Amino acid sequence: MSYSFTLSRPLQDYARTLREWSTTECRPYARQADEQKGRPENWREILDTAPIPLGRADKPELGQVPTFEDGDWITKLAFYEAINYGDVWVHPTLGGGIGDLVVKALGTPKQVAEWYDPIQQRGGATAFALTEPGFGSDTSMVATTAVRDNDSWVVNGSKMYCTGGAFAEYVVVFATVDKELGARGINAFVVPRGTPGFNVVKENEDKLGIRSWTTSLLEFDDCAIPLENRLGWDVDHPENSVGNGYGGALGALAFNRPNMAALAIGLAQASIDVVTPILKGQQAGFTPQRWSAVERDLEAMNATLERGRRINYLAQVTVDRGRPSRSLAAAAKGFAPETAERVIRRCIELLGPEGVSKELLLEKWYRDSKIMDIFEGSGQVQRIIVGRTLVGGLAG
Amino acid sequence: MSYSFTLSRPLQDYARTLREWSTTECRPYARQADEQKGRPENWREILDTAPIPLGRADKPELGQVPTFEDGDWITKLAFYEAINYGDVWVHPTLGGGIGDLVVKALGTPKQVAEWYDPIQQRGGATAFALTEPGFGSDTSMVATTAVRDNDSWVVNGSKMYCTGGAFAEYVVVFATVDKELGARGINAFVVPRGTPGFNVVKENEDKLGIRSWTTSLLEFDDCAIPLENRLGWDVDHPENSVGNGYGGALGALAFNRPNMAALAIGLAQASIDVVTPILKGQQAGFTPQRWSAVERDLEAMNATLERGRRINYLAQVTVDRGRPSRSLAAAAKGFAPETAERVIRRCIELLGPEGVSKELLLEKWYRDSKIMDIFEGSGQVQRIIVGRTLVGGLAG
Amino acid sequence: MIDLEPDEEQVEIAALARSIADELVAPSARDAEYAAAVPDDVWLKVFETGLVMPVAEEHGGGGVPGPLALLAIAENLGHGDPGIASAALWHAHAALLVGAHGTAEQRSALTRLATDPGARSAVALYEGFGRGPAELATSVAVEGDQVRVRGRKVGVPFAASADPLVVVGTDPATGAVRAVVLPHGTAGVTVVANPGSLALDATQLGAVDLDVTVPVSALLGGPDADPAGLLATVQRLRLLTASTAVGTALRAVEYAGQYATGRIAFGRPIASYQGVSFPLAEAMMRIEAARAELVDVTNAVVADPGGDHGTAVGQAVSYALAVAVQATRDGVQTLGGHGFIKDHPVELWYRSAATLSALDFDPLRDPFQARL
Amino acid sequence: MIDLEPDEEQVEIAALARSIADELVAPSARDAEYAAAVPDDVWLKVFETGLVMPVAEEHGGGGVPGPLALLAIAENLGHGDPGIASAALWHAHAALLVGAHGTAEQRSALTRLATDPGARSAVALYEGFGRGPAELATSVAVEGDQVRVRGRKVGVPFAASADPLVVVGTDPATGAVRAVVLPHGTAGVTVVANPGSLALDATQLGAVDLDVTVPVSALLGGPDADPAGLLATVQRLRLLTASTAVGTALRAVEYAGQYATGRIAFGRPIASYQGVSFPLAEAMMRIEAARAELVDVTNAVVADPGGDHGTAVGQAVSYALAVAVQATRDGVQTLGGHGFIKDHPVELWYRSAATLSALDFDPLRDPFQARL
Repeated sequence: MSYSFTLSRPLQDYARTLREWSTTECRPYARQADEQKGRPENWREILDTAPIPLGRADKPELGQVPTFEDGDWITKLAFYEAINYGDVWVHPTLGGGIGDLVVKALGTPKQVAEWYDPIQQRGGATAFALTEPGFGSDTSMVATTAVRDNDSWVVNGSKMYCTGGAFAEYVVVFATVDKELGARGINAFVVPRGTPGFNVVKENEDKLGIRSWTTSLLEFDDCAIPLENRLGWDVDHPENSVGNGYGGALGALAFNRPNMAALAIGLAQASIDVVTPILKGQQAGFTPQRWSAVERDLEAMNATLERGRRINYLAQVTVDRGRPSRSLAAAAKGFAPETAERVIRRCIELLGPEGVSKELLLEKWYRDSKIMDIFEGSGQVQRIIVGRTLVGGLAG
Repeated sequence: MSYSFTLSRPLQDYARTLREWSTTECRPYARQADEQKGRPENWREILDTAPIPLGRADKPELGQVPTFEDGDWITKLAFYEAINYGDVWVHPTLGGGIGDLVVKALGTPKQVAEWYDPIQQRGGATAFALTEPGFGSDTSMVATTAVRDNDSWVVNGSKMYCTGGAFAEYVVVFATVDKELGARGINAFVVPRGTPGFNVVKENEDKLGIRSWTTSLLEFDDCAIPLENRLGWDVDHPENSVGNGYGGALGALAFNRPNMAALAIGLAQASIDVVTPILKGQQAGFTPQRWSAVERDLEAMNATLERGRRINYLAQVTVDRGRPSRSLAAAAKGFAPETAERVIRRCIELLGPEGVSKELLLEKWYRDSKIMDIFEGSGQVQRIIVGRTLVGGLAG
Repeated sequence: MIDLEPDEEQVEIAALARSIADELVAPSARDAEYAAAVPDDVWLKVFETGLVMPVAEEHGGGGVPGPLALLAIAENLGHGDPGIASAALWHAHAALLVGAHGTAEQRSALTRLATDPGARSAVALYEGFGRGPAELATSVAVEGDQVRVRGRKVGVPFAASADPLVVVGTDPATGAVRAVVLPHGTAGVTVVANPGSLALDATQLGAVDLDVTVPVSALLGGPDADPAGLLATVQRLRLLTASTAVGTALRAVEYAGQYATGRIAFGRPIASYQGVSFPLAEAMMRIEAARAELVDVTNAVVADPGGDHGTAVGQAVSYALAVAVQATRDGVQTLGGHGFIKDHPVELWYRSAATLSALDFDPLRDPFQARL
Repeated sequence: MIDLEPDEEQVEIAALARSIADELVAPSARDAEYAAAVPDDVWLKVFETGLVMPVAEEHGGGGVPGPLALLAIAENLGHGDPGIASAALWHAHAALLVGAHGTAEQRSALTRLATDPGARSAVALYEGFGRGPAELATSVAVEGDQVRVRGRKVGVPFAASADPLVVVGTDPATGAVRAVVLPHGTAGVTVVANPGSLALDATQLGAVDLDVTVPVSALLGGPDADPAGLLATVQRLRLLTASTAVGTALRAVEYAGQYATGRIAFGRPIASYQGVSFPLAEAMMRIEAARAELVDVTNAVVADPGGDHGTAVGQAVSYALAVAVQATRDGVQTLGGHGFIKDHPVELWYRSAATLSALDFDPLRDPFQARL
């Protein structure tokens, strides 16, 4: 078939194994992770039970996610959905954060050698701080400042939703060196933990869901860092500077959007698969008309998740082929997360009060799923991007 | 009951009689009116069969719509729904247009005496021309100009959707005397039929629906009218001018919006009432599960029309009480027309290909109904107005 | 005739409820959730207003507000906090049922509820499966001078402590609605422990398994109670709960609108984007529609308690809850990342509306549809 | 494995179909509607492309495009005009069925269809009532060496003129799908006159009452025809019609987007209002989803013709048509008053999508819901 939405058999097998493992070995810790607001303490041991390589940052020797002929970005979609199917706590434990990836993307060769390569070799946690209390989707509004004071950059400002910020070796902090320059004034700075003035206001924010994801509220109070910590900027040889790279770096993040949509699909599919057998066991309690309506709902929910998967595939195939489509990525992110919310809520409603009880994970997944239509560009932002294919820059 | 959505018995009886009459006597002409793009030639005779007073402009001696304790604006809602239940052709035949009402609203006493009073006494058709090809909802964009040339105003421009414009004795034309002034420069001018330069480009526009409503495309080409035809402006005694009154006049039109919502409800209820017995007769053709779904759809559609009626009542009670709410009027217009479209379409779908056939009126009502979410402020405009109750002037 | 002016009682009671909601209930919402109980001082103050203990004066209460006043109380308390509002109202429901349909002896027991702020009573109504009150599977069977009650109730407030627990079921002999008034500790009442819920923890929801045999005097209104009247009141309880959700929805939309006027993105307050303001405007329209429907259907039930209002009540409840779910969702969405953290109450309203929606859900009336 | 690159045939055929659609079909849309027939010269030119007469070369045709190429043809012609596209495609459907499942004798009759542009054939498939092809009530009963066909078909293209008319039904003895090939003028075929429809008049839709007895040789594929294969092809016909609607939806959204960039209101192009651009963006997302679903389900049907694809096809068709209905509606709404007059084609697409939606509608898969 020259035009097919069917995953290769090896990738199907990998994804199924991953899904079954995350369900069997990881899901039992889901409630605890939610209540304790962190990954289980024995997360390493849990991950060790995986029968397939997961691409763990903490144990690279266990192997990376295999390569499949479907393509790397398609593989990511299958991976994200399957691992999140168990629970949301699992996936963030695999990586050490993305601060080092930002260094790789924005840094000079020297900076990459200093902050990226070691993390690759020995592992380690890094973080990335962009969002502030004063803005979300409009990243040009960065209000955190970095002011040069002789041999230092002095950073001042607040950052929220900084994943792993409280524990990371260093946080890559986006700050403006000149507000007049707007987005062009925004630069990334490596701020090591322990730097005076780097304060963890809240180790883990109090959130509706994804409570096991440690997102920190940070404050930088006259936090002075060396000049060479400004990414992409060579203090001694300015001609070697690679520029702030800000736009491109954030642009590349756009292609992570379908992965986030896949997370949402994983939770929603898990919800359907949890309630379906329960409902079937309770069929006798429904009138025939209502049972028919229940069956129709289940059918419709499965069908709509399939739609979300297909848009994801359409989007990520373009990345694998080197012609990435921002609008398809946006369509993918615009479609599945909102749909997943509805699916999970409907699963809850079909079960009635049993559905909202903490006996089951549905209520947790309902809380977890809400962020997926918000982070990495809200549903509204995605619709702006998709709208541009029709009306150009007027969409906004 | 001190808080009740139930019409008084007399108004219920009046509305039921009106609905039955419009169904029995008027609906049989619906297809013809659509095809011939005009009211039936024997419309006067048809109206003569009404067992209740309709408030006809052509025969005021037959009586006005009675007064009910529910209030005049509530009465209008019941009236519009019931008369449109038969078909859309009926209601516009009752009035002679609204040009004279604009004269009443905007004119000086002398102008009212000249152009309003005679119409009241002897009847006659008048029209109102605001919309232009270049704008719809944004009435501040009036591009038709009126330039003073000695003893005349010289009007130039195009007007569309001018109901009865081709036949009216005069058309009240909105034109700007000074574009720099924006909305404040817009004035209304009485342009009598036969004035040189007043051209009927298209007697009745080719429309998706409401084809029996004669809406004309007009052109004014150096059309010179006397100075005293500018409403609200006293050429001899400027101190007696009452101002252009433009904003207020259009503001008052806002309270007609629930009436238009009632028209939409009338069509949608007629559609449900037409398909329900047909479907019941065909019940044996459906599987029990599908029949249950059909019944559910019918129940849901009736319920949603009831919701539309209640918002209409909420809105118009405020007018009857002298504290008119623009936002409730907008909510009413924002709710029912879009809902009515959906209801009529679903009625068609439930019948299948029989539903789209011209054997029935459903396909016509589907076409007719579309304008109701467009004219007198589109659904989007209504949402802007409702939004203002939450976010003030930022909604826009 | 159409008359949409609330009467003096409704206006006054609504205003009182709103002021209690704003000044007392709303500020205590988080505390009530963390404690899984309404704080004693808050309960006491709400109790003292008399708004949520509809007991006649002869039994020590402040009188029973009219049906529309009760709707207004539910909505306005829900505007403050759906958790505290539900706890207070669901306690009141038992008193409403007993006051309206109880025997003289049963009614005299209301004095305790009316005078002891420590009392907690509840009605065990819901069973899931989309069942309306006329379809309840819990059987209330008169066997000689005994009544046997068997079944499973879910979403029961104060499941472990309610005294009395009024259980609604149907008489297997006639199919008619019946209720029994069970004191706390009645043998055969088994509470299924609930580790907590998505929201409304202050109501202490739980499931209750029943296999109870009690004297016939426990039958609400006695063996000759009018089932139609009882059914009508039970339907009103559903409408009252839906009204709470409407109040919460309104609050969420107001809060989001307020936030949107101050929050800047891409150079403008986000309220100036129609992608932000339209969903809120849509919610306002639907809230008006939902509130009007609750009023209208309540009037219909009151005017003709013997009529069949199952469809109308089902539609009204289903619509109001769906509107609340969507409105509170759009409330969170408007705040974006801020909506997802507990610094703002929108996430609580989001959870609460979904919880209320799950209590009284009928798959026939609200089919799943992904957004088109 | 996932491979979303169309092959050369698909790309070329899609491009050809799009260019025909843009240059020939779209400009003739109004003429076709007024005449209630595709103008002869347009039909001839479309016919000459070979796109819509899928007949093997041995029978004088240009070959049968692959399943996905056919989907692309349907979508792209629908992008031009749904009326002309449907007329051409529904004529082609008879050839598809006969070519895939006919006896040698039946297939040899395709030469006429492949070479005579004046020929009109059709498949009588739909019956209303939400029935899928496996549930058809029209009976095709083999009685000795005769076949008796009884039933009522609705939404039959070229109802009065189709030659042949391929009637799809089920065998009352086995419940399996069967079809018969009826030449024009077969006794017992009664066409119910249709005074016209909401749209698609060029397809000359009508109802047909059947009480026909013909020799067993009229059975498509003969008495031993494989019902599973036939069912699979019939399912694909439904998907092709849905694909036409997706093409129309896309065109409507593109047209509305274009209009919105030029139209000014309140000082700005209306495209800059999210209340205008979001519904169009939403439509684009859903169109992507619908198209992908049609492709995926077509692949599944082709890969396993014996499988049960009723649910998947039903979902795909229902979703695509619902998306088209909403997208074309939003197209009209974007143009406002201009969308309501015939100076612009959006009103035609609005009517056409609703008409297609009514042909193949299942109340179980697309429950009514007022907007929330």
